[in-house]
This record gives sequence, C-alpha cells and structure tokens, in this order.
Amino acid sequence: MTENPIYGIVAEFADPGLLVAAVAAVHSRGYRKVETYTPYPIHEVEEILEPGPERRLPRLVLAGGILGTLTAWGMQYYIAAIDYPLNIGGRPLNSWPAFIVIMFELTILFASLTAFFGMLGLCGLPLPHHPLFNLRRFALCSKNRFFLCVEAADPLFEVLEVADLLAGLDPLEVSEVYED
Amino acid sequence: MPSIERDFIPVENLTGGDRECDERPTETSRRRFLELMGASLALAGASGCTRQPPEFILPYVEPPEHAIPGRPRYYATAVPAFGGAEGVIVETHLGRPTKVEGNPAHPASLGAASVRSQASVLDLYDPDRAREVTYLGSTRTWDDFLSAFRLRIEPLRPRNGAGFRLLTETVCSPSLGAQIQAVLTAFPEAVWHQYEPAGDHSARAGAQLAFGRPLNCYFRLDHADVILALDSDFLACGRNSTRMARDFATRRRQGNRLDMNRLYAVECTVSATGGKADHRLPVRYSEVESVARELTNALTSKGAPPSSGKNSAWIAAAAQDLLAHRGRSAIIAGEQQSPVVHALAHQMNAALGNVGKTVNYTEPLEVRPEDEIESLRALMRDMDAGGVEVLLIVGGNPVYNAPADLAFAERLRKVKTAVHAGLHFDETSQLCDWHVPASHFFEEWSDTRAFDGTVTILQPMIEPLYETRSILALLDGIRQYPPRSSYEIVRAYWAGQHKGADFEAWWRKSVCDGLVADSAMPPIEPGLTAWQPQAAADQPGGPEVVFRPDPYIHDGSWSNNNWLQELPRPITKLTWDNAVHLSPTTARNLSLKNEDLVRLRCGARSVEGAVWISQGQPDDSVTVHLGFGRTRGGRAANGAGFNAYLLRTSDAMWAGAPLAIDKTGRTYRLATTQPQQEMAGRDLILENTPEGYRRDPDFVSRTQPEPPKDESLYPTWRYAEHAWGMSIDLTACVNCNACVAACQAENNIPVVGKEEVLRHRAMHWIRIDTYYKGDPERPTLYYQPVPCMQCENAPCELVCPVQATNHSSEGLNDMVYNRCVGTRYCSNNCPYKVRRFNFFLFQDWVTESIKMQRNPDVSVRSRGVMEKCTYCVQRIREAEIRATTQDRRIREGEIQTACQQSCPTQAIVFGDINRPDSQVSRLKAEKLNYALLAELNTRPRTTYLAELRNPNPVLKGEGV
Amino acid sequence: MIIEEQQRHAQRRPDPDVTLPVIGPSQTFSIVTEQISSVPLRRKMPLLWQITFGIGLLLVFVLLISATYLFGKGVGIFGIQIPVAWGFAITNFVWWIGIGHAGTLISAFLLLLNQSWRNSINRFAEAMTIFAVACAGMFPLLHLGRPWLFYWILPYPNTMTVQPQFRSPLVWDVFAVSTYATVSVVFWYLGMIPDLAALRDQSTSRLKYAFYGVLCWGWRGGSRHWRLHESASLLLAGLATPLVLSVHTVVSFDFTIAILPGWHSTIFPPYFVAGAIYSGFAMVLVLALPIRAVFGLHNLITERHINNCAKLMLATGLILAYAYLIEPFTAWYGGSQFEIYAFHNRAFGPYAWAFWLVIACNVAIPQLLWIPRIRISPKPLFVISLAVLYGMWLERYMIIITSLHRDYVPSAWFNFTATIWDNAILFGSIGLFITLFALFVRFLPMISMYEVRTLLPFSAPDGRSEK
Amino acid sequence: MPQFFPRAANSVARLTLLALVCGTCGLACFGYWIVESPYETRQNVAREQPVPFSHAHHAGGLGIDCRYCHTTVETSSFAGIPPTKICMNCHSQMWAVAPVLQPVRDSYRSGKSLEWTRVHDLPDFVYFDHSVHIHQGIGCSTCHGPVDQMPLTREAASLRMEWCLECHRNPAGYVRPRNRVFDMSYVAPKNQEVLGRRLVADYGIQSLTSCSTCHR
Repeated sequence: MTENPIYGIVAEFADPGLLVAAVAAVHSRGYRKVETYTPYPIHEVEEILEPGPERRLPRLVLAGGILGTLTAWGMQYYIAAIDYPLNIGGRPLNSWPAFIVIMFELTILFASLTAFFGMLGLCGLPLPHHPLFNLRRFALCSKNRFFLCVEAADPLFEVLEVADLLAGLDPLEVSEVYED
Repeated sequence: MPSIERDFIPVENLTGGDRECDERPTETSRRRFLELMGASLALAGASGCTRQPPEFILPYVEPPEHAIPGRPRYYATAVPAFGGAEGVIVETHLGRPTKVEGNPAHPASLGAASVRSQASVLDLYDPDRAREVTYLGSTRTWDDFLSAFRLRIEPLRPRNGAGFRLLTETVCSPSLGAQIQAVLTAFPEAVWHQYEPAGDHSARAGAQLAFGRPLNCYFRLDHADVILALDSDFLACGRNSTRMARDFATRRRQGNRLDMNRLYAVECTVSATGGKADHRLPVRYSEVESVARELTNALTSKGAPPSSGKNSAWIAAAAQDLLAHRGRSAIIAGEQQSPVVHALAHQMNAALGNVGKTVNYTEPLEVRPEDEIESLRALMRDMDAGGVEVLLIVGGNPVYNAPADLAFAERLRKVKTAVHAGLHFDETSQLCDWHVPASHFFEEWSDTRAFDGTVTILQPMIEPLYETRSILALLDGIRQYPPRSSYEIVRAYWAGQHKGADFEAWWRKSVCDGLVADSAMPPIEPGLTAWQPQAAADQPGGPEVVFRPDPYIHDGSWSNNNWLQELPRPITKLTWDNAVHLSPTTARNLSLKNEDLVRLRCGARSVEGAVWISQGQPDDSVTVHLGFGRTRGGRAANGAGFNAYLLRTSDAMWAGAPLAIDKTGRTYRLATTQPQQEMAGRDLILENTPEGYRRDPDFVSRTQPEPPKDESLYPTWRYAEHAWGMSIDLTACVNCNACVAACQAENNIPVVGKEEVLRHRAMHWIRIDTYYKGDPERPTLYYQPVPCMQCENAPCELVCPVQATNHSSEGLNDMVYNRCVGTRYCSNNCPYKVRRFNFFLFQDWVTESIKMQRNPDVSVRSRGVMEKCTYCVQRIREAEIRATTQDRRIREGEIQTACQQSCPTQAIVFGDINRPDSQVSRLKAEKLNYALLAELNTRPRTTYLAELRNPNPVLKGEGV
Repeated sequence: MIIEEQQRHAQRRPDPDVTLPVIGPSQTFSIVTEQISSVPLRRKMPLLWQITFGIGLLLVFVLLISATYLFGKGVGIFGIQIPVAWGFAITNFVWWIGIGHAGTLISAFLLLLNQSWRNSINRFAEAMTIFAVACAGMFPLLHLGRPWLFYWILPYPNTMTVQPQFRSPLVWDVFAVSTYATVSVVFWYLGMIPDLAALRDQSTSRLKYAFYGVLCWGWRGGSRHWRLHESASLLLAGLATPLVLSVHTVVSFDFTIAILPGWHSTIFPPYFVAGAIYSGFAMVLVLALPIRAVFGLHNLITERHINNCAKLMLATGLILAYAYLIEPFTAWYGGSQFEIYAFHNRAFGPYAWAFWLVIACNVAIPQLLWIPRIRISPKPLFVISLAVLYGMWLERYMIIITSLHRDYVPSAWFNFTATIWDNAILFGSIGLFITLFALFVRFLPMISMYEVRTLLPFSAPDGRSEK
Repeated sequence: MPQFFPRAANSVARLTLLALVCGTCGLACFGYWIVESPYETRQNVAREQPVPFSHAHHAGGLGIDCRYCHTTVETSSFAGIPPTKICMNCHSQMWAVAPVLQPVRDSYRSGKSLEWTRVHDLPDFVYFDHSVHIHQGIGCSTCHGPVDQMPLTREAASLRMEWCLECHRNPAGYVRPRNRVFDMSYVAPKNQEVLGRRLVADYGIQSLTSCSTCHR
C-alpha cells in the first residue's frame, strides 16, 4: 500500500455546514486541488471552488444545436432539391416551411446529446476505477456523508500539513488515499 | 409456344402495336416468370439484404412467323352474346389472350366493349373449367366418348334417329346451324330443341302477334328525338346495349348539347336506363301492359281519350311528345316484358312512322326461331313418354335454369343416355352420363351474328388449354370419325356460302377485320297483322315477383367469373349476391329492412333471399335476379346469392303472382360497394336542362368556381411536354360499368371476395358513384364515374413519407408500387377516396391459369401496397416509346385509357391538355366543365361536364 | 449523527404558500436512501407487484402473437378499410405519445420553474414517458402495410437514390418521436446516474455492484460532477420543454396537414398538447397511487403531489374542454359545409356514443376535482384518472374515425368496426407498458434520491432545506 | 466493496464506447458495401449456362452482328434470345457433332427450349425498353460492356437504380451517334460532353426521371 504514491488526503464530515467551512478553510490556505464529494449538490462549495471546464458546457450545447439545425436543413434541401428533385403535390422543391419541423427536432436532438455526452466527457467519465474508491467509507458519500479531498497534485501538498489542517476542521475521520 | 392452327390472322397495328414483353415464351416458363415476379415483388423492398433469385429464359426452338417477343398481337373475333354478338379485338402476349377490347369496325361495338365481353377473357382462364371427358364422374378420353356415343346412336339409325334429341341454347351461328342441320339430315327423326333461359321469348311471340312471324328488330337511336322504354334496360344491359348506348349518347349531345333527345322510361325495377331517363314512371310489371295500351290508344286514335288512370298525365305528355316527333321517335319494349307489350310497341312504332327510320326489321337472327318454352315442354312430354333415348345437351344448363314446373332434373333420369357438353361440369353435367368439355370461343373457330345480322368469324387466339373440343367438332363427331376440326368446318361452311371468286382473300379479310363485309341482313318493312289487344284483364292485386337476368352474370352462364361477381351492379352497387328488391313503402309495410332474410313463396315453390330496399321500385313488386344460387358453378359461383329459378315457371317466365313474402327473422349480409347513396347536400354533380343552360351558360362556374391559379404563395409547376388530362361527360354516362371491368382487366386489379367487399376493401380503380335524390319512391338518379383525379396539387403526394406517390413531368400522379410501404396516409388525404390498398395478399399468386391473364405491362401488386389509377400509364409510356422510335410526336387520340376505350357512350375522353386542338382540351373549354370539390384547390386533371337532362316542360312537378 | 438527529426531530416550519407538506415528517438522509434503494437492492417484491407483472407479461404474449399474425397476414386483420385507413394503431400511437408528455413536463418544465415538489415523482414519471413512447413507437411500425421496409422512412444512402419525403408529417413524426425518445432517455438516465452510484455504493453482492457500477459510469459526487450535472440537467430541461410541446404538435400535424374535415384545423397543436398532458397526469396518478400504497412511500409521495397532479389535470382538462367547444364553433363560423357536417356527425352520427363518452370522461367527470377532498383521496382520484385515460383514448379514436368515415364524397362513406386483433394490440401495448414499468420499479431507483435529499431539513449548509 | 473495478476498467470502458461508435458506423458501411458488391449485384459474375456460349468468339472473333441473334432489339422492349433454330443455322454444318453443343441439338430435335440463365435481370417492377434506347443512340456496350470480349456472359454494370439514373439524369454523357450503336469497338471521344449535348439536341433526348418512366 505504501509503495503506491499518495492520491490525496480525505476528510469525512457529517454535516454540510462543516464541509463548507472546511472547504473555505482549505481554500484560504491556498490549496487549489481540492474537491468535495457529497450526496447531493451543495452550491456553497461550488461558490468557493474555482469553476472548471464545466463553463464550456452551455457553449458546446449551443454549437451542437446549431450543428443540428444546419444538418437538418442541409439534408432536407439536398434531398428534396438537389439529389432527386421530384414534384410533390405541386409544391416547390425547397419547401422550407415544411422543413422547419425536422430542423427543430434535430436541433434539440444534437443539443441534448451534446449536453449528455459533454457532461460525461467533462466529468471525465466513464471512470469506474478511481483511487478514492479505495477508501471504504467513501461509499457513504452517496448517502449521508460529506467528503473533502486535498489532492497530492496540489503544489502546496504536504501530507502531514494537510492532515493536520483537516483534522482541525471537525471531521469524523481523516484518511490518506493512495493510488494503486 | 403452342402453335395455333395455321390460319389465324392478326390485326396488325390496330391499337398500340408494341407493348412490354414477358420474355419467356413457353408456358411453364411464363408461370415461373409470374411466380418469380411475385417472389421478387415481395422481396423487392429487402433488396438491401436479399439477392434476386435466378431467372431463366426459354427461347423458341423455332419462332412462329411475325412473333415479336415483348409486343402484343391483336386478333379480331366476337363474343357471342344474348341478342347478337359483339365484335372485339383481343390483345395477346405470346399466345396468351390478356385483354378484350371493342372492334371499332364492328357495328355492335364501334370500339366499345360490354362488361361481359371484357370479362370473357377471365372465363377462358377460369380454373374451374371442365378439363376432361368424364363418364359418371370418372375420366375418359375423347375417343372413349365418341365410340361410346356411336354405340348408343347407331341402334337409332334404322329408326331414322327417333329417340335422339338435341337440346341447345338459341343458335345464331350459321355454321353451327348447318352442323345441326347436317345431324338432323343424318337422323331425320331426331328432334332439335332450343332453350335459352333469359332469351327473346317475348320478342318472338310479340312479333308473331304483330307481324304473324318472328322478326328481328333493332333500333337506330342516333335518329331518335324521343325514346320511350317500356321496361327496357337498353342502355346498360339489354340486348345490343353497347351500340344503343352509343347512339343514344351521340344524339343526346347533338347541337352543342342543346338539341337533346328525351328519354321516357316505364319500368318495374330500377335500371340504369330508368335512372338516366328524363322521366321515369315506376309501375308494377303487370301494369306496364296497361300503360302500353293507354299509350297505343293515345297514339293511334286522334287525340288521346281522357283517361282516368293515375299515370294518365304522364302518359298523355309522353304520347304528345312522341306524336310531335313522328318518324324521329322510338318505343322500345323490354326483353322481359310480355308479348303483348312487344306487339303494342311494334304497332306504336308503325303508327308513329318510325319503321325504317329509327326502327329496323330484318329476318330473324336465329337459325331456327321457335317458341322455345313450347319446344322444351315438348321435350319434357317425350321424356315422360320414354321417347328420349339419347339426349345431347349442347351448352346451357337446363337442370339449373329450366322453368321449375318442368322438373327437368327428374325427367332427365328417364333418359337412357344423357350427354352434356359445356365449359363447366355443372348441375346438368352432374345428372348426365357423359360430360364433354367444350372449348372457350377464344380457343376454337366459330361464327356468329350481330344484332343486324353482321357475321363475324370467330378465330382462336390460343390452343385449347385443356382436353376440350369445339361444339362444331363434337357435332361433326356424331356423323363421322374422325371429326373435322372447327377450322375445317367453319371454313368449309363459308366456302359454300361465298359467292365470289377469290375465297382465300375474302376469308383472310373477313377473319382479319372481325366481320364479314356487307353481311348485315337487309331491312324489311313487315306488314302488321290485324291483331288487336284484348281488353285488359283484371290485374291481380298483391305482391308480384319479377325475374330479371343479372346485369352481369346474366342467366347464370357467367356466374363463375370473379370479375363479374365483384363488379358492382349498376344501381345498387351490390356484389356477389342477388337480392329481393323492394320499394321503401313495401318494406315499411312488411317491416323489413335491408339484409333481412325473407322467404318468397309462389304457390308451392319458395326460396329465401335477402331484402334490398331499392328507391324507385314500384310498390308491391319484388324484383329478383336470375343466375345466382349455383351449386355446381365453380368456386366463385357456388354460394353466391339464391336461385330465383326455383320460383320461375314456364307460364310465368318473367313475372309471377301472387307472391307471399314471409319474414324469417334471420339476416343475410349483402355486400355493396356504396352503402351511402344520398349526396348529403353536396354539389358533387352539377346539372341543368338544355333550356336552363341556354339561359344561363355560366351556371357551372358560378356554383362551382375554380379557385384562381395565382392564389398560392408557391409558384405553379409547369408541364412543358405533355399534360395528360381527362374529361368525363356526366350526360353520357349510363352506369354500365364497362369502364370498371376494362380497368380491372387492363391493370391486373385483384378480386377480393365478398367478405372483403363487406369490409369495404374492393379494389376497383374507377367506380361509378350512384346517388338518389328526392322522393324515395320516385327518386332522381345520378351517375358519376370517379377514377383518380390526378390532382396537380395532389394532397396524397404531400403526405407520403417515402415519395412513393409523386408527380411525373407530365402531370400524372404516379404511384410507385415498389416504393410504397403502406402507411395509407395518402388514402386518408385523398378527398375523392380513389386509392385502393392491398390489405391482404389479394392477388391470386396460386392459380396457374389466372396468372396467364395478367397484363405483363403492369406490375402485379402484392400485399401492403397502395394502388390506384394512373391514366393507364403503361399505355402512355408505350405510345411515347413508339412515337420516339418513329421520330414523331404522339398523335392526338393515339393513347386511349382502358376505361375510355371501353366506354360505349364515349363519356370518358383522355388526352393532352397542352394541345389546344385535342378533344379533351375542347371539352375542358366547354362551359359545363367543372372540377369535383374544386374549392379544395386540388386542381384535378380529371374534370366533369355537368349533366344535362331534358325533362318535358309539360310534366313539371310530375317528378322526373 | 448530528444532522440526521436534527432531521429526525426537525419541526416543519409552516409554509404560508403550501398547506400540504412536500415530504413527510422525520425523514433523514439514511432513511430515504435506504427506503428507496431497498426496492431494487434487497426487497422481495410484494404480491401486487408480482400479479401486475404477471398480467403485463401475459398481455405481452398477446402482443407478440398478434404481431406475428399481423406480419404473416397483413394489416387486413384490423378493421381498417378505405376510407377509414387508420384505426386503432394510430389511435394507440397518439394516446401513448400523449401519456408520455406528463413525465417530461414534470421533470423538465417544473425543474425550470424550480418546483421542488417534482423531486419525488419526476423519476418514475420520466420512466413512464419512456415506456409510453416505446409503446407508441411500436404502432407506426405495426400499422405499415410492409413493415419490413420501415427503414425507407429514414434518410440513408441507398442504391435507389430515393429518400424520405420531408413534407410528410409522418417523416416529421419519425424525427419528433425518435428525438423525444432519445432526449427522454438521456434526461432520465442523466438524472439517475448519482442514484445509480448510490445503489452501487450500497450493493451487497458483486453482481449488483458491477451492474450499478457500470451503469453509473464511475460517478463520485464531486463538486465538479455536481456542477456539470446540474448544468446539463438544466440545459436538457430547457431543451426538453419546447420539445415536449413540439412532439404532440407534430403528432397533431398528422391530422392538421391533411385536408379532412375535422382534422384540418389550426387549433390542433395546443389542443393536442393540452390533451396529452391531461392524459399524462392521469397516468402519473394511476401509477403513483398504487406505488405509494404498495411500497409505503407516503412519506415521499405526499398528498401535496397528488393534489398538485389533480390540479394540473383539472387545468389541462379545462383547456381541452375549451378546445372541444371552440372546434365546432370554428367549423360553424367558417361556414364550410364539410366541416359543419363533420362536427354534426361526431355528435349525432354513428359514433355519437364515442363523442358523448368523451365529453363525459374528459369534461364532466373531472369537474369533481374542484372538490379539494377528492383531490387528495386516492380511490376517487384513481377512478377519475382511469376515466380520463379512457376518455383520451376515445377522443383520438373519435377524431380519427369520425373524420375518416365520412369525408367529402358520400359514395365512399363507410363505418369502422374494430376486430379482435385491434383490441389485442391495444391491450398488448398496455401489457408491454405494465411489464416495462414493473421491471423499472424492480431494478432502478423509482424516486430520485439525491433530489429528495435536498428537500430534507438541514440539507443546506445554513441549516434549512436546500430548496 | 471498495475498488471493485481494476484500473484497466477505465480503459476498457472508454474503448468500449469507442468500439460501439466505430462498430455502428462500420456495420452500416459494411452493409452498404455488401449491397453494392458483386455478391448482391452479380456484376461481373459469369453465370452457369446449359451451353458455354462465348460472345467473345461469336461477336468478337467472328464479327457476327448483335442483331443476327438478338433480332427484336430494335423493335421491341425485349432484345430477343435466339431461338434454337438460329444456332442451328450455322451449327448444323459447323461443329455439328461437337459434344459441347449437344444440348442445342437436343433442343432442336425435341422441340424443348434451351433454358438460359438470365444474366441481365431487372426486377419485375422495372420496365425497360431496348428499342427506344437503341433508337436514341445508347450503344449496346454502354450498358452491356465489352460483350465481344466476354468468353462467358456477365453483367458489366450493377443494374442498380442509381446506375440507370446516372444516364437518365445526364444522357449527354453517354449517348453516341445512332450509326455506332452496335459498334462494339466504339470508344467515347474526348469531347463526349460536347458531342453528347449535340446528339441530345438532335435526337430530342429528354432526361426522364419521373418514376413512371420505368415503374408502372
């Protein structure tokens, strides 16, 4: 176990209030590679920690939507007017009002898929294996416990220092987490 | 390729010289071709994942002369029919007759073809035809039969043939007559009887009364200003109706439609003719005679005597009208009316000076006209007396259709040897010792006469499909062995008749033309006898029953024809059944409704049938149609309808009284293709009188205005090359349904059967909508043929998700069967409801013989596919290809759709509306032109000419 | 234990706006988590579930048999003909699609409006949507004359160079319904990921751990995950809301684009959407009431939810009643004889029974919902919801059949009679729905755990509930 | 159950996703390739025939005109498969006892047709007419390829609808002078487009792409 490099130090809290306070404390000490793990979203934490790549998601979705619109229009125009132009009920080849529906649908479809896969991608998922899962109590994170992890990747990271700091923030438990 | 007898002569280049081929000339391969066609059609969709199965080509070993695989050949012949044959031209593909069309040169056809002529090709391929000689049900050979028959008949020879009887239907074929004569010469004591169940019994007896001898009478309605039909359905299904309808319609549209003829109809059952009439008088069968009497009085005495009858005003007005048109009027007695009515009609026509002008007389068409009922009675007497040892029944089906009181079936048992020759192994064959299968008239040589005596020599188009012989050869076999072929017999007969030098040239020309030039019988002017009708007997009250041959299956001899069974009857639109037709009042009085099963009793005889309430039927008069209720008729005939012959007696051939109608409390479903016959107040059919049209020529555009062309935001499509269109003249349509039959034959339209018709899934691409308007007791009837309208702004195309229906560059509403996935959305969105869907596998992929009828130019549709009229696009394409290969443009009139071609009244005209000089353009430019449901702005290419009727102003308020 | 002790003893502060609580008293993180996850993880299914599942499976067999027979024989086994070329299949299609709408509405629209009461019913409402869309999606295929060629409705490179016809509402349908199905699944699944992670974390067996572990993609509940998750949820909600309104609009185009009297009407899109939501909420109640009883979820699905659903039903029902009223008015005011006849025929023609039943089920009976007590009484509510579901099915039946059976040309008029196979596929599809839903309840968290947690007292750092 | 999945699971998960995406696309491409391949179209696949008839020998080597055997190609939709009689015109003298021609002689003697396997087999809902194509300057070899070099007959083209449409949409690219239609050695000139446009105008060739041109 000790052969492996350390991933970070994790503190477990029983109360969201304590967690927020701990995050604030750790953050004020200059730690930036800090992450909380909670059973539900806690916006106060997000306000303290710097936003990551998630800011890009809305723009990605917009791009996806525009791509959908253009795909739909392009496809319909190409098929109806260029590929095999046929007289359908006396309507013009480029019956654009009739094309709006599919343009709308593909906009939504592309945007939605972008949102879903974009979210997973930006989350770095799928990732079934993660060092934190080595921590047995981490399973409670999806139930009723609030975790704070200071990662070893932080330039200021120092095992003892961080452990001390966390221990002083009224956690239920502080653990070291190793990569494997 | 079965080589046909040496000498058949095709009509070249008559219509559509070359058509698409089926490329496999032998029969086995043709069948395989069709099977494969089915398989590949079914799998076509999955072309992505299924490979086409291999196909084989079987070329000729030695090609017959002139044969061009891929192009049809046309042969002129005739369809022998009640009241005179109809000249036809038969389209064949590599030896398979596929389509019957009218012969433009033939006086009875003038290019049109009746329903039965159209359907005769299906009779040829009837899978239930008798295929082999049978003795008491077991198979024999022809030689077995001939030698056995000889053994029976030789002992009679010393007695000059006494004991030998021949029973035929009415014989109009000269060579058959000669054959029979030859038999009678060989056996002088033998007796020849004729019996035709729905024959001209009354006409012969009527002529006997009026002229003292039977005569043939025919009409020239193109010269008649006023026509009075005495219970005659001469427009749709009477004798010679194809020609009569043409003449009637020609005269009706004379002088820019303003100089119309006028039609009065007195009738006891609702007929297509009555519905077309300007004035229709529904009376009971028994009253027709008194109406005729009153009319005769009114016409012959100077100034009509005041009559007190309830119809006197009507009769007086009609009489006045007739008197005002002496020499330009015609009085037509119905075939089913009494001899007295016929005789009175002759007298009236003579009185009006119509003879030689609108009414022509010739010597009889029959080889030997006789009182057939009496002839049959004599046969019965002799059977009872044991004087009939050998009975040869040639054609006909007397066990089924002889008058019930003669008990033919029982008496047949007393005959030592009974032989039946016919197309089918039917009710009569079952009770005879021998059955010999006869050939269809498309398989053998023969001859026949048309209404005016014109002779057609019938030529075969195909080798007999089964072990069958022609009747001529059969009769020849009685006298000599081996019998001559039908070709030898007919040719020898006409060689004897021909007076000129070059028989060979005459023969070739006559066969090729489909008629013998100048063979019409010369008109004669017979003198009237002194016969005067006896005073009218007291008419029995109470219900009467009227027998009518079915408009399509006639006396039952066509009853195994699927097309005819499923073809909607002119007014009721019933299929697959006959019915007990009652007037609404009678039905109310008896508290009966449609489809109630009732028992009809006439004395000791009774039969059960389902009620159909017919508007316009006279009260207390019940019409039933003959020809149904077969037990050994074949798969289509058996079980369809009830057998009305069971009520019919030899002294009441056409009507019987008194009749008792008992409710059974049960019901029986009747399949009609048009349950709704009220117009629901919609302007579907525009009408006026010539007077009204003269006063207000723009009435059509006012009531049914065409939406302006530039109203749309979208640009209008232009059709540069051709723009096909159709015009349908409602004034001319007589509801004969020939177009429906022609369309079915041309376009491989499947038959769905009664169950599916009941579910409203009949497949006919064109239908004749029939509506009632006004008083249900005396309604006005309207007919409207509705094919696909080929809308320029087609609503159907817009909703098809797979582009299976779209517009061709010529403005056709194409239907691509192989692309269709079957959402049926197009049908929903069709305001005219002209699309038809293959809900099941309606096409018969199994019956071998039926496959041979199919038109190889039209895809055979499989299950799950929408189909509809495309103006016979196969004909358009072939004409275009022909024109292209000949470096010319398509000529006006070169393309005829099947419906147009068959229409006896030329109500349907098809052509290029881009050409201002085309007939269709001229018709569309008429002020009577209107589009159905024009307000929907579908811009149909098929438009209608509003109907004009010509009521007598004197009879205003009398109902039409 | 501090916070959960607090939660257990928390006194609910009276909320001036809401009389009924959105969640039961004395609920803690552990209690709700264990209660919800115990169904898929541990619990033996109750008898009622087993019976329901059995019935559903039986009906699925009916569906399979009918479909086999259908593909073997052709669509002629249904009662359809010309003119009534559409029958039960399209009726069922519209009905099922409509039912789906409530789920999306609850999960997306109410999320955008920040309606926290949705949190405990959105999961199974979304599941309902997906299964309803699955049932609906089956019918366009079943009703095709040549179903093996269904893929021709999709654009793809092919050797015929022939493609779909994009002016046809059926093609729009394909895109709308498949988009709707995809987005619904994505949205549902996205919301479920944290709960799947919770199930994973509480798994007792390796198999379950692997199953839920794969399904949750390795969710850890980090703040970045949550932020992205919330962002994606909101985006999807924003996309799904117009989508859900568009889907029934597009379905209504099937009718409005056609020129049939009674179909060709501009009122159809809102009318159909309202009807869809109406039937959807009825279905939500039909599902929620028994689930609540069977799994003892009264603490999570409270009277508040039921009351709100009933109110929404009443509201959409009134919109529908307005549409019923305005339709004949437009016809009369428009003056087209065909339109006037169509509506006269609906009310007094051969299918008048359907019309008056529709009025009874969709307009008359639901007026009972004005009574507050009925809105929170499960049994009457269940019956009313069933009536509405039946009424909404009948409404589509009436619209389709009455307009088709008598349109422009009277000669083509003909009445529709359903066959046994029509009924078999209708009930078969209901069976499929029941089966799928029962499986969902069995294997997936039917209530959103993480969202319910935010409703609990002291879930926010400052001691109140998060939302 | 801490750390149930091994580290490799991360890679496996991502690769699985990638494989799903690529697999779906690949499968679609594979399907399309199959449909276009000779397996489906049987393009360039020689068929088994009762007699190994060689166009290379008869048309190429001996220089027999196409129309000697395919007699109806100018007048009918169907080009015509020669009756046994036509084979026997020559083969009653030449190779009169060759075993390979035994089926031909049998056919002639017995009157039973030879059963040739169709090489150019359009679906039955497609209506193709030889005469009009010949007349409008579409050469035999345009569709049938270098038949005069085929020892065994095979399809030179896929006969797919897209293939028909190539020419129907742009006849100028394929049309040739009428007098060269039966010329197997004809090679499209460099200025085909120019020549084609002129011929299209001269012959009045239309670009017919309505469905009912071929389907009816």
